[in-house]
Amino acid sequence: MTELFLIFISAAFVNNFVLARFLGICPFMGVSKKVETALGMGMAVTFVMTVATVTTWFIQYFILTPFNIEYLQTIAFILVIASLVQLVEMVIQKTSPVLYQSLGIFLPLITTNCAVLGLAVLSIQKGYSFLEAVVFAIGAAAGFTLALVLFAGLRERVELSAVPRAFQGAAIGFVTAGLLALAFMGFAGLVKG
Amino acid sequence: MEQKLILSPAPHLHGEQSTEQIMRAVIYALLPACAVSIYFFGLPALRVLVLCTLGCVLAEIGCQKLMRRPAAWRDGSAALTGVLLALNLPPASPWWLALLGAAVAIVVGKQVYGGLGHNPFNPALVARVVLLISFPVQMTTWSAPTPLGAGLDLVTTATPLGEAKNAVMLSGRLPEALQNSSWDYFIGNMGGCLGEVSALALLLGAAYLFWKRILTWHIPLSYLGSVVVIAGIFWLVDPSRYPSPLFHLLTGGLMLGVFFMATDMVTSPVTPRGMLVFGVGCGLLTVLIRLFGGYPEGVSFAILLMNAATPLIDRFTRPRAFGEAPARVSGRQGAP
Amino acid sequence: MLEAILSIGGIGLTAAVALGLAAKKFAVEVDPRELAVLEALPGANCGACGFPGCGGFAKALVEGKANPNACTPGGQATVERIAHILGVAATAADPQVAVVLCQGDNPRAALKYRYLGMADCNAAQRIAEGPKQCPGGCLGLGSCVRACPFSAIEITGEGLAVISRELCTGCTRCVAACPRGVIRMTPLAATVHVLCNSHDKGAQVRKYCAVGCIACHICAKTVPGAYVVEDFLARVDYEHRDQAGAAVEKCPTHCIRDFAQGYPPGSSFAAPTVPVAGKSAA
Amino acid sequence: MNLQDEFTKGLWRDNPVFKLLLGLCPVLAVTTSAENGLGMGLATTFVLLCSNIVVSLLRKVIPSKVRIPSFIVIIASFVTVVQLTMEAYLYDLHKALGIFIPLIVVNCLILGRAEAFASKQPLRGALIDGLGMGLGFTLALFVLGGVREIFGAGTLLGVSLFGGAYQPFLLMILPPGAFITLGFLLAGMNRIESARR
Amino acid sequence: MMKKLKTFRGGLHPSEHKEQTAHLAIEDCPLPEELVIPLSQHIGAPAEACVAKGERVAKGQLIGRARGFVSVPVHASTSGEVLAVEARPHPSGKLLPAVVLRPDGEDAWGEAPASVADYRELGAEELCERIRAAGVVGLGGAAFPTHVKLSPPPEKPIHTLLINGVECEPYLTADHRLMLEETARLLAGIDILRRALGARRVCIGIEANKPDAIARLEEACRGTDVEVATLAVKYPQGAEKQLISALVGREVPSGGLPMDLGVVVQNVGTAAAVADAVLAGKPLIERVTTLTGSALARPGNLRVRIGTPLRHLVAWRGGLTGELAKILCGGPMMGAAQLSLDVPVVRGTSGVLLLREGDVELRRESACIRCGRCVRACPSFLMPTTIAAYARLERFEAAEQFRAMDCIECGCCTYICPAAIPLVQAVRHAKLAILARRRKL
Repeated sequence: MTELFLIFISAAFVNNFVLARFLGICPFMGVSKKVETALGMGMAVTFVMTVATVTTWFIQYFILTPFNIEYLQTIAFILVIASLVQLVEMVIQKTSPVLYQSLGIFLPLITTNCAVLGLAVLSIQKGYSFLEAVVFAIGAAAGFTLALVLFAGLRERVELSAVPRAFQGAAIGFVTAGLLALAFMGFAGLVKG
Repeated sequence: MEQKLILSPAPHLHGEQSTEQIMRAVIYALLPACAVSIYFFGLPALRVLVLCTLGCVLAEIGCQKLMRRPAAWRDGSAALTGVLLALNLPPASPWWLALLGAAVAIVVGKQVYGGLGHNPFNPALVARVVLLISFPVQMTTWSAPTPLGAGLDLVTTATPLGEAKNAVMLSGRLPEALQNSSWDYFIGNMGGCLGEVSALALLLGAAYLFWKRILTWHIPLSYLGSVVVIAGIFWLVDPSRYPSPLFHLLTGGLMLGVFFMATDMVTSPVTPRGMLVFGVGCGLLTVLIRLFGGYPEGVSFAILLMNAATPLIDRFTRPRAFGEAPARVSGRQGAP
Repeated sequence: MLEAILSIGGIGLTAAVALGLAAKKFAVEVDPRELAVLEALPGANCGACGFPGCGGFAKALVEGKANPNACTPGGQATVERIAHILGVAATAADPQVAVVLCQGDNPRAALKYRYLGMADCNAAQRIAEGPKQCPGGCLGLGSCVRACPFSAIEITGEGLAVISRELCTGCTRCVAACPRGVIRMTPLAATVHVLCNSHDKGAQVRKYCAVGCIACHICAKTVPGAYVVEDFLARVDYEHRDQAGAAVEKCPTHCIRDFAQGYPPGSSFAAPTVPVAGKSAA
Repeated sequence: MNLQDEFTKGLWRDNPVFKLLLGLCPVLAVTTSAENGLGMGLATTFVLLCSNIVVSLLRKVIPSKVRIPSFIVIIASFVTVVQLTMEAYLYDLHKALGIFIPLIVVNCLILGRAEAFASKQPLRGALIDGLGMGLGFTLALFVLGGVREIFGAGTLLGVSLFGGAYQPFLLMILPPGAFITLGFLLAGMNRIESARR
Repeated sequence: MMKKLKTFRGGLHPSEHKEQTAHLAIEDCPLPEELVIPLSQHIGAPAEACVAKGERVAKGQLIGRARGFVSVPVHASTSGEVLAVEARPHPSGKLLPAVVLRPDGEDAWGEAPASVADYRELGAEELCERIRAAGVVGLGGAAFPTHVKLSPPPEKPIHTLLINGVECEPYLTADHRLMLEETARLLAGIDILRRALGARRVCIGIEANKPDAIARLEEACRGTDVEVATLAVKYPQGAEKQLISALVGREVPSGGLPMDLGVVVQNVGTAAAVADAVLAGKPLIERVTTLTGSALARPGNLRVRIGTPLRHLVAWRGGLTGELAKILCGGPMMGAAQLSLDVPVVRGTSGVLLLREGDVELRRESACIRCGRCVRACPSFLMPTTIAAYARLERFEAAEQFRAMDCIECGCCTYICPAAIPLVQAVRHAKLAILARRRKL
């Protein structure tokens, strides 16, 4: 139990996917202009990350490892994730327009989100058990969402500021992300390793 | 030609306190703490104070020149950042550390956002944390306090928090002696950053700010309260491992953080309810980082993290407007 | 090797079949324009536009909630393609640009009072109808600058709005933003304009503005047909814009300007090359 | 279209990192030193070039409905090639770049170029575009890595620059430094750009 | 220990500046050379002129007909000749149609005003009609037609009548003097209003800084069921919703009206005007106003004919004492700056302030330091700085979501702002844009 809790804390705060591991930077910079959108994206990412980790875990341990073709991991994973996301999107779009508006529209963006693939690869690399992998995924997604929403709030505020012309746009976004990462360094050492 | 009449929108009367006056008052409020640090650490402390303040003001002027914006250093905010930064540095800081800190505070912490009022993070804390993670050795070399001592004392010591953390890590127990020096901690007879040492001097300054109505009770009370409660819970669980709330209150940068950094108006929420949330969050994070984190002191990180959350806190603590039906508040909050 | 091919092929096949079935079963009607726009987008799904992926952006574009130029990876080519699909391109035979019909900056036009307040023309206009004595003159507080999505407007150091003829796309937002109606849409090909918006009588205009139109009719007499004087204000009849240039030198208050010769004083915009080549092709 | 233009646009005008802001994860993650940046940049360039070529060649064969998955498979194959090659011959670099090598597959720069350019252009254009964009990407990574290494470690490509007395500014090679440095580089670019205009 | 005074949440206490005029009895201002009587002196449709140039009119004669329900007629303030019906400077800052009148000096009523033997015999509708015909509007400053407030829809019965004697605006003392000097007329007006509404509870709210007026009214109300409530000295205690909050303890719903709570608020000056209208049949042709400020030689509380140009008032009070920098109509917190002394006193002119350069705030605005003072001071519990920031960026939907429309424009936020940001102006900017957009939809 403690072990799982520590995995969660580590993935969410200490080694935050965006701010410490640099995974998922594109959506982090792109979908953080408004807090509402950021929240929707966060939920969608949480969903996809969990599903993708589960699926790829099975692919790894039931197909790749038995057949000794771990070197095809990248191709297999991206294929599975991409199809999975597209499948989920289609289903949601048809079955629940409400859910689609709040969650589904973010799905295409997630296909090429390196956080999802990165997470799948990392949880294999770390040799996590199935349960650990799931907790790892949820923790990572929670950390991603937290960083994204905090960042969106900051950006909404920065948008009201008199930022010098040269820094307007992406530049001030990166500086702000840097300062957020700086603050997150305070979590260092909460979990060893 | 006769002078034209002035037409402006209502109201045509204004309160007395201006931004400059607020900044000046906060600097005055920090003077007792500066004095105590010079008393205990001598000329090196004075040197750090002067370098940081000058560095900040010069960096501010430079940035404004570069951006071709009107010079606004006279509003006193840069000088205030300088003093706060100095109070967050060890007395033995080398000259380049102080100047680099000043530059980071003003350039990265403040001017890239457009200057006073626009920075989401407290500039002095940004600089302190940047220095702390970049130069861990210089930032944790503490001089021993020598009242009215002359010159730089080469005797180094540890901060009570650092000592506590080390002891717990090595032996799993707190040293007895640490808990029994409250009076020394209160007046500032311990190792630490310039402004971390004397709770008394800081309280004096805070009292002045309360009297001037610059501080409101919300953040200080909720911050201190949550530190006492959370630290208290741990202490009650295992007093041999977790220090008492009083120890938490009097050591490290807590007093400085509570009254002068967390209450920085620019980077904390504007709504009273938001301020309470902010204070409680700071308290919680401070204790957690102190007890379980990699750094012995968590005040700077806690405040920075809560700075990051400030825009969200403001959004979700928007007061219920006059006559607004209570049920509708939560559903219709925030910007699109 | 065989296992590799089989398993990857298997995964691919499963995925393809599932997707194919899903596409049939869960098909959703989509606006054809949305599909066309989606086609035109780079498809990187990078999110730089602030919308959830290219699909979200395409939807927003079709609904008119987004600007085509929000797509950074696409570059100018994409913007043009989208504009073409959405039909917002300057398809008119006679492209228009906005012009500020005023030259009365602070040294030239008198103030009515000292204004202290929000730097916004609409806000200032509500206080005794604006701080300028001229009822139609540019207030120079930048409401049009903020309204312009293309950064085509600047306020000179002396407080006069000037619109770049190259950057202006003719979207008319500044016209709607100006409380004094001093910005007008004019044909891009017309470079000569009477830069005044005061309908006061000549004698009155002289009192408050050094470069206002005093309705002396000299322009109309110099080039009959190219100028119309109505309500004490001359304006160029853009049907006959080609001849209007002849009167520029004749105007006693110098309120007729040929933009081909440069922008009003104080502007940082370089003198335009006129008519801007290729502009109408966009 | 002018081929020279196609090539140089990736270096400055449409630089994938500084202008298009594409593929940022590796840009920030691996640029702790100039060498890592260079290695990552070249690996990406290789994949980009190869996938551009293949996509361009197959552009008439692949049905548009399944083009994205097909592109991904093509890219993933080349990534696997790079991954295995590096593991075999450049083990240290492979270790330093870590997870970001497989992640080249989801670098939106590559998919973006395939979709926006290569799938609509004949081979020659796609090749030049891939090369230009790839080198622009490499250049950006090298610059960012260089700056971070110089200040953060006092060295460039492992060569000590300031002598022993230099106190390395560790921030620069830590995660926050990556963001902040990129932010300042972008601001610098904007400044140069606006000065030119 | 003093009893805690009733009040509302938020607000502040600006320096009062009332000592110059608080002790000065009301004086009658002589007739000017020329009266400029605007046809729009109230909220609602402007009146329509019904006299022509050259016509002779008697005092109290109808010169502008009301147009529609939310509108009131305009009357001649004295007898004389109509010089013109044309656009003239108006306190709103615009040129608006006005009847220009040259007094003949006789100041003669047309038909002698019809007095009523006993108003208690008249029905509510009859009372209301007399008040409307006399052109009575709210004299506190907003100038909302009184008869409209007296005609609530049947499903919203009125049980409480609040009389606003707060006068929380700095400098102004006209209501204060009126309460002291014309207590009987005031109470008669209150009784009429109460009958017209059928209100059970009547309460007069007065700020604690007018102890003499409180004592006088308590004395006069002894034995009746009219309450006199002492309120804390705090601005904007006199704002309608804040007064209700203090005296009734309930908040008027957002977007609603006091009548939603069964409450009507009337100013003391209005009550006095109602008494004139019903008891003496006199239309609203004069009002009490405070003329004060550092640039004026002899400040005072004056009874002024509607339409008297400020220039005449100033001349009569001994002229200016220094260079005039700002002219205000109304109080300094909500009043409007004027372009010249040519504007006339209108029904809503509760005071006229003439300020010298040294007394005018000239601070340039600087960036918001997010001190939160505006949030704490706002009596509508808004976040003025946030709304203003959005307003500047023209993000009006966001401003609306932060409830810009609930702003009462009292000016507390701007008063307290250390950065001298024109917050109210920005919020108002947003409000007008939101309204414009709502109209479009």
